[in-house]
Amino acid sequence: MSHALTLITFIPVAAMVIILSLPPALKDGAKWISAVAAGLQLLIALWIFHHFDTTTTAAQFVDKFAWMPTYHISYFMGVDGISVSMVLLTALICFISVFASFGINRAEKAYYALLMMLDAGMMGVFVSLDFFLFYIFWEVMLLPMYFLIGVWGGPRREYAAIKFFLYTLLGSVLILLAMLGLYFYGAQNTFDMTVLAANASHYTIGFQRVVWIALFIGFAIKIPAFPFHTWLPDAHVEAPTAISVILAGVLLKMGTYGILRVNFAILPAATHELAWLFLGVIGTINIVYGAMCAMAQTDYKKLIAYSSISHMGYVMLGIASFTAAGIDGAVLQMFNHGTITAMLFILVGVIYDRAHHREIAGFGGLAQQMPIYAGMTGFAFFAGMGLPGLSAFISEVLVLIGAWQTYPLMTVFAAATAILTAGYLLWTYQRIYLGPFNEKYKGFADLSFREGFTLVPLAIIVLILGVYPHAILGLLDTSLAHLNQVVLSTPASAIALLH
Amino acid sequence: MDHPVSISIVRYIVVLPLIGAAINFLAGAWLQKTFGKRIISVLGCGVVALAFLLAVREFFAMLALAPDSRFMLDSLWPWIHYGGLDIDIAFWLDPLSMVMTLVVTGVGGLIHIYSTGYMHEDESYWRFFGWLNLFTFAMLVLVLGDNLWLMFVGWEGVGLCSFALIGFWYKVYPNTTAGNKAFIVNRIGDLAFVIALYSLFAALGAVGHPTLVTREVAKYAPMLAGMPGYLGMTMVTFVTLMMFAGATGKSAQIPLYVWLPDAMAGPTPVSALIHAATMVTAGVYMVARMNFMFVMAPATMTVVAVVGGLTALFAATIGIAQNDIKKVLAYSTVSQLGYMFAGLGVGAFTAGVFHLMTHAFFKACLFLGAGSVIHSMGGEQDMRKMGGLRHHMPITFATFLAATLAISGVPPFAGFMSKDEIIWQAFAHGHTVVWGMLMVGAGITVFYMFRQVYMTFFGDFRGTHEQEHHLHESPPSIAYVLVVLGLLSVFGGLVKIPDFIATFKPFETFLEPVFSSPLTRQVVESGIHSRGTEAALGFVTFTMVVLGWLVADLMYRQKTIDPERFSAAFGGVPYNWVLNKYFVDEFYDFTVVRPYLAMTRALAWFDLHVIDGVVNLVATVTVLVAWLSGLFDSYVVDGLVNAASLVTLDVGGRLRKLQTGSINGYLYGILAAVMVILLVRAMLRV
Amino acid sequence: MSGAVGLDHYLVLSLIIFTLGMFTVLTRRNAIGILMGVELILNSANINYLAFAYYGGARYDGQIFAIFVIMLAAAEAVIGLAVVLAIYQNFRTIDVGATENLSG
Amino acid sequence: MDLGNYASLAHFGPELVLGGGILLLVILDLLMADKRRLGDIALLIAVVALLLIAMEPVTPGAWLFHRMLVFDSFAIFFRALIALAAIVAIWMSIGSEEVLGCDQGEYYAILLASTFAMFLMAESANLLMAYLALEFVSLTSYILTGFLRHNRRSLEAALKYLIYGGVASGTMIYGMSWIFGITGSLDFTVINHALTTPGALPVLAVFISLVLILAGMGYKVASVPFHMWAPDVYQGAPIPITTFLAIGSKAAGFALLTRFFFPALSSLTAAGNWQALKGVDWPELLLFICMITMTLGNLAALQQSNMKRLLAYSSIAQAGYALMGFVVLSNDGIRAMLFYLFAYYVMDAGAFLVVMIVANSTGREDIDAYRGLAWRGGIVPAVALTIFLFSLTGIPLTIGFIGKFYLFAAVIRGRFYLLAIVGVLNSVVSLYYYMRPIKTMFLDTPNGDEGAVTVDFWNYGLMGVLACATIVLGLYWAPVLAFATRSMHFFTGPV
Repeated sequence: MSHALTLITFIPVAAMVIILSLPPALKDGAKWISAVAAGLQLLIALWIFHHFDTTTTAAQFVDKFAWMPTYHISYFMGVDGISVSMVLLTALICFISVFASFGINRAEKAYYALLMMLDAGMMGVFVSLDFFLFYIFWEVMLLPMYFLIGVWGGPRREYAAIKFFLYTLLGSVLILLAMLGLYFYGAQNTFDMTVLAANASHYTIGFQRVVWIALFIGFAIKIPAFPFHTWLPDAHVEAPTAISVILAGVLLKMGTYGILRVNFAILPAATHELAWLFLGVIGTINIVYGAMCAMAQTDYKKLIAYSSISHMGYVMLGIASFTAAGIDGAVLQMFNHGTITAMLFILVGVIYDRAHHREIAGFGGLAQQMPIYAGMTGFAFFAGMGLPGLSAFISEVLVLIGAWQTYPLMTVFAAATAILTAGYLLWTYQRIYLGPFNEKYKGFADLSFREGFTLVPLAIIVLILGVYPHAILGLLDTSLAHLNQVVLSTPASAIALLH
Repeated sequence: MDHPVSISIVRYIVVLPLIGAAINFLAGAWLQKTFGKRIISVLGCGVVALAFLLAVREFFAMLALAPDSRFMLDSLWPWIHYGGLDIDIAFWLDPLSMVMTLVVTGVGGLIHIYSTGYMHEDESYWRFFGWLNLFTFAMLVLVLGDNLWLMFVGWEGVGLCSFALIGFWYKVYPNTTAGNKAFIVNRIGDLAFVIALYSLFAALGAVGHPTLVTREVAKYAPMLAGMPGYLGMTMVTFVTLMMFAGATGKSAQIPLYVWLPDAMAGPTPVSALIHAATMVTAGVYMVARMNFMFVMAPATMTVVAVVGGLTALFAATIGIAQNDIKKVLAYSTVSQLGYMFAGLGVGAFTAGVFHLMTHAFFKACLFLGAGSVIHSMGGEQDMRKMGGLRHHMPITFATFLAATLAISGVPPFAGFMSKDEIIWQAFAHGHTVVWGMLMVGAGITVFYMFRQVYMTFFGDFRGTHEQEHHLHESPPSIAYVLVVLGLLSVFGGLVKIPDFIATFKPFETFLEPVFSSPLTRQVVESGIHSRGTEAALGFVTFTMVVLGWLVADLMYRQKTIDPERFSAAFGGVPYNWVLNKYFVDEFYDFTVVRPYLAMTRALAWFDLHVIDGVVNLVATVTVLVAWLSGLFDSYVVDGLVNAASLVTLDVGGRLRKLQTGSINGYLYGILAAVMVILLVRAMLRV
Repeated sequence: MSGAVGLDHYLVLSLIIFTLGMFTVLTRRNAIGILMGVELILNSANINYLAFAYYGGARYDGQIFAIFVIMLAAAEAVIGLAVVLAIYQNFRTIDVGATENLSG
Repeated sequence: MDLGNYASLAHFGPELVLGGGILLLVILDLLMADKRRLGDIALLIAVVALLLIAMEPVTPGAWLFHRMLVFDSFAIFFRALIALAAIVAIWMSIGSEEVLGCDQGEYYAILLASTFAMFLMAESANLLMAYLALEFVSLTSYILTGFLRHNRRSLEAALKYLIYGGVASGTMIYGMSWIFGITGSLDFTVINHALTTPGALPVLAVFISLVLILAGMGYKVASVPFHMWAPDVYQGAPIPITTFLAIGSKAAGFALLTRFFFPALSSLTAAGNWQALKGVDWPELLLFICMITMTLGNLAALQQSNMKRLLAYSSIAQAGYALMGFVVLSNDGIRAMLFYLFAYYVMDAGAFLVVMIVANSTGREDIDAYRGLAWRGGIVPAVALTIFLFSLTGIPLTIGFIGKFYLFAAVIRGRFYLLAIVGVLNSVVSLYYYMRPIKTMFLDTPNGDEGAVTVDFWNYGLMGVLACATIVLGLYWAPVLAFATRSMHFFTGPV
């Protein structure tokens, strides 16, 4: 498969076209077509995962040809250690979320078509190494998201959808400007990220600072980093389950991925200078603030949303630490957050489908009625707490080990949040699943086979990565170590002298 | 020590309970439904028993080795080899972990068997054994992990199991609250522990040997001597202090002991296994394991000793006034753990570990005895409703009494051997204050233990009639276990006899290699060695014991002294405080819990109304501006027009009806614009 | 010859007329009135063209321009009146301002 | 080179075709029984004109009719654009309910006349010619705006348009008279020569006259502050005419504006940047106008509940974006502007077409008429409108994004950072109102009183073409870019 990346990106597009051309009679075919597409995608992702060469930092599975020569825009796809794990994650989460969507019973064709478009957009972001291409995918993914939240969402869906759209567009236009700046004032006019990174030292430090901050805001909105995070709870609360899964599982990662791919690789000097504040401090705020807000939520899904904000903070703190441990841990955390949060949102969806509300106070003693569900939730919650032996533990430990060597104080706060996290998760678990049974929910069915099918694979991955993190870390380490070296080896002062 | 014998059997000791747990969780419900509870019992107990046998086998294999090469490594697969870490999933068996393994699998196995009887009526029998097995597994990982992260895996794993088992009867809300409390308070300790690990790793990295493999740490720790740490302490002091802070959480020392009494909400076997015999001793084990670092930080050692002593005394006093049969034992556990830490703190590592072991015997026996009592009392736990049970359940009574004598430190029972040693060492190493506290504590211990015995087994029955009718000796599965543990409490201490009696201490020699770092040796050796003094002090201690017994006897058996007299003393204030555990829970509630919750609510409000408010405000303002500009277009400019036309008194234009809407307004707009433009230009020019 | 009429006089005149026209346009609320104002403006321009052409000694560009302007002004007036009439014919009223369909 | 009258005719084919076509239509109007056919004939004429333009050779350029008109690739571009606009307008007129009520012959004749005039605007090389062409366009536009004789709005709009236009052009020629006085000529090249030759330049006079001239040209491109007519006229005029004005007349305005301010007033440096007159800082002025235009246009659009009016304000904002390419004073900028004008043509025509389709079947133009359009049979128009609106917003995969991309590229390269920020913020704001119809069409559910939406074959066709063009050119825009690049050369012959 010489064009693996093109395939993996455009299979969903093909699926979208097929779905749209389905006659109304066959509209149930939509779900199966998308399932097959997502399945193929997952297979290709596994193939890439298997054939990925972990020893080199160069881009692999490269697909490249000139697109707009006059403006040095090329169709350039490739994966390296930074992105390969994300490709895997995206394929996985999309596959899961297709099955999580089977409950959708309104305008299925449109729904699955948009889902596929979203899938393609996300995959494209992770595989494109041409900044222009990257940006195209980055924005394309907004449209289906808007409709998926807006049409199939909850009561306040219109507000949530437009808020998400406006907020993220604001971010991406800043990225657009920064991109053009990089294009014109670099060593040569190009959008090729690898080339841009190679000539990183060419930008004056002042220029780097400005562009860095513009890019940071653009990406921070996606992460989402405090104080740009308020779109997330709304979006999550209104979005249908599968979309929440994708939102939390993949979309948020784009922010941190972008920071690694662009801010770190192309603007090392500014990164070296600004990371402590914009990534370190804000990341720590994310961690603590998210956890505290989660504690006070009364809506189950909103609580999970805030916890996911909190967990993304570890990623920021980790990449800000400039240590091999921290940055490895951060990317691993991106992966783990993807799987674990996906589980959590599926689990929230399970109970919402049955009870049609998410008021934590309204539940109680569900463990008696739905033991398997309760058990699965317990598993996911403890995974979210970073319980040793489960995947999140490894990533958080690596992040904190790394961060401790750079910012001990922040690390203490971040580590202390483990207590708060345990606090709100256990309290929630207690209020929903334990204690006397609320008779109102008598007769609720336990996990259906389909729900189980969406949850179990994730659970297994969480378990495996807990005892054998090498599966993912092996992919990352080389590239990230190199990236980290690049940043550390370009002290801001040297650049300043250079110009 | 540098060339550990690699053998591939330790892993089975660890894995067996895991298999049991896995089967129980995945298929337990089905098995129980199809084949009945028996198969669960066989499975649950079988794996642990098997693990015990393997452990024994290893024990003899170890004895066969030369003392200073009694180290066995079993490495499974690489775990984290990134970011400077290089740690494997590997197990490390040395005399210390050997002892722990034997205790965990041995006592643990007994308690498993006991549970088959005790939990027989419970419908989710499989779940109970699943968690019990998982606990055993986690505890073994904690004990055998060859690096500190693996140890931490077990450390948190036992926490998880304890959480799940405390809240085992989750339909009763308070039980689950107790579980949460246990887990969260433990997390506070864990925070300190991980910080210790982070800084230790960073420090070792600074000296060029980044590692967290315990034996490696032991090798390179001396290089950290004198390295500055945080908060103005040396690195070693900081690390060890943090480690000890972690221990106070797991092992229920001041100030984090508060979760343990509440943990009694769990089924009694759980209290026996987790909250008396094994898990709570993890802290002690960890300190002993890291002895080579603690001895480098005298300050920390003192802290350990003092906190230990304080806890021993403090918890004992609370024990006096409890009426719940399990609560008394809970506080006594806290107190006994205090003794162990005191032992470690003064430098008597062996004694500490020794007491750990004996305590596992007699405290398990006590708890299980109490369980047996509760069982026959139909769930009643209040001692004031008991009495005279010795007639109804002789075996329970006998074993309970044996264990009581053991904990009281009556020679030659197990407790005497270990506890007396600790108290003596405290004096010998010059910690007179600690010694004093331990002395008094010993006396009080005897008092509340005998108070319990008398209230429960002596006098006449104070419960209801059907309870009395229902009273019976527990089934064999329970009784036999009690007997075994009773015997252990009697003879278990004979492996290390105080010097002033006889020179027989195989236990100490066995553990020798673990505490063999030169500095440790030095610390251990230091202090006075005089059998005379030791004997004298031993006698003093004994008199304390007798005293304590006497008071209890007078108060609760002969009833010649009325307890009320004491409880009423000083207007009942001291009694009230003791009864309410010095209001520590309430104190934490008001200083920590409530403020935190209030704060989170405030933050959530802030997030919703301020941060999100700003976002929405921006939107609103934009729209508002748009609206205003719209107004300007259509009205203000028009208004200008009218004004102007009034000025020009164009009455005709007003009468004649050919009006032109807001065109003039537009034109005014242009004029204004041109003016602005010229102005801008003027500004640009200058 | 100080008294002689020079370019400046024409320019000033045209400026005055231009201003008057602008003023008319701005103050009249009456379509016809505004159109008259427009005529004034156009004529002020014409004066300029002629003056410049005459004193600038250029070819007849200016004069031609002026002629075209006059012509187009007529055309514009015609269309304007046609529209006004159309409004009147269709609606028997020529009150546009009263029902302001188009605004804001 | 300077061609005489006869020689010029060689390059005057399209105009001749149009002129002949106009006469033909008038005559046929008298002869033919079925006036419906006239539309088709007009369409044919326009197409022929377009073909002729397409066939025109790319010469270095020439003067026509003794330096009255100029013939160069720049002119070709705009004439092509205008011809396309005319074709779309005629096509829409054929399928438009409102237009059917009118006198077909006159209507199409005047439409073509207007096209003819716009051609001249794009080609004029002389102030007099510019004025004549501009007035010609205006006069025809007035008539077309007020063509619905029985519709008060239409007539009212016509009246406003007329009076407003009169004032604007009056102001313009007054300014022109000053330029004439200062330079002694009406010929752009001579003016340029006169102004750029070293010597005392009456800076203030030149500036004021430029401001006055801007009134006339700005009013054609509907840039703030000369925009206020646009909403009323766009709303009042029949939709095809609105479309024609929105794309055709705007394009013509830009053509004239560019030709006057660049070749006539500035000099091109080797680096491909334009050097404005020393001391006469109209660039700052236009920069200011540009920002104000996009901002006010977007803000006002936020308020609108009538689709035509919303699109009117949006087209004001779009003019602002296009001006971004204008004010950076570089060939990059001009190219970007040309590209954007083309993009704007495609997407705006499409948007108006959908508005017309909905109006045809529901007779309504307010946003409520679009409620749940996607769920009541109108999925295709709904999707098409979504595509066009996203394109207007500048979301990728559409030509609108590419257009904005090049504009911002030019701006960033010219280091106009403030302008860049204002621009992107504006596109974020614009998203909000562009999303409103989309929201109404997809997220809201129909009340049932909106009536069904039916699309006839021809409208389907045009809609499909435009929608596909929006997407396809958004993915592969090389031809358009090449066309724009080719067209950014002005012919400025010897004095």
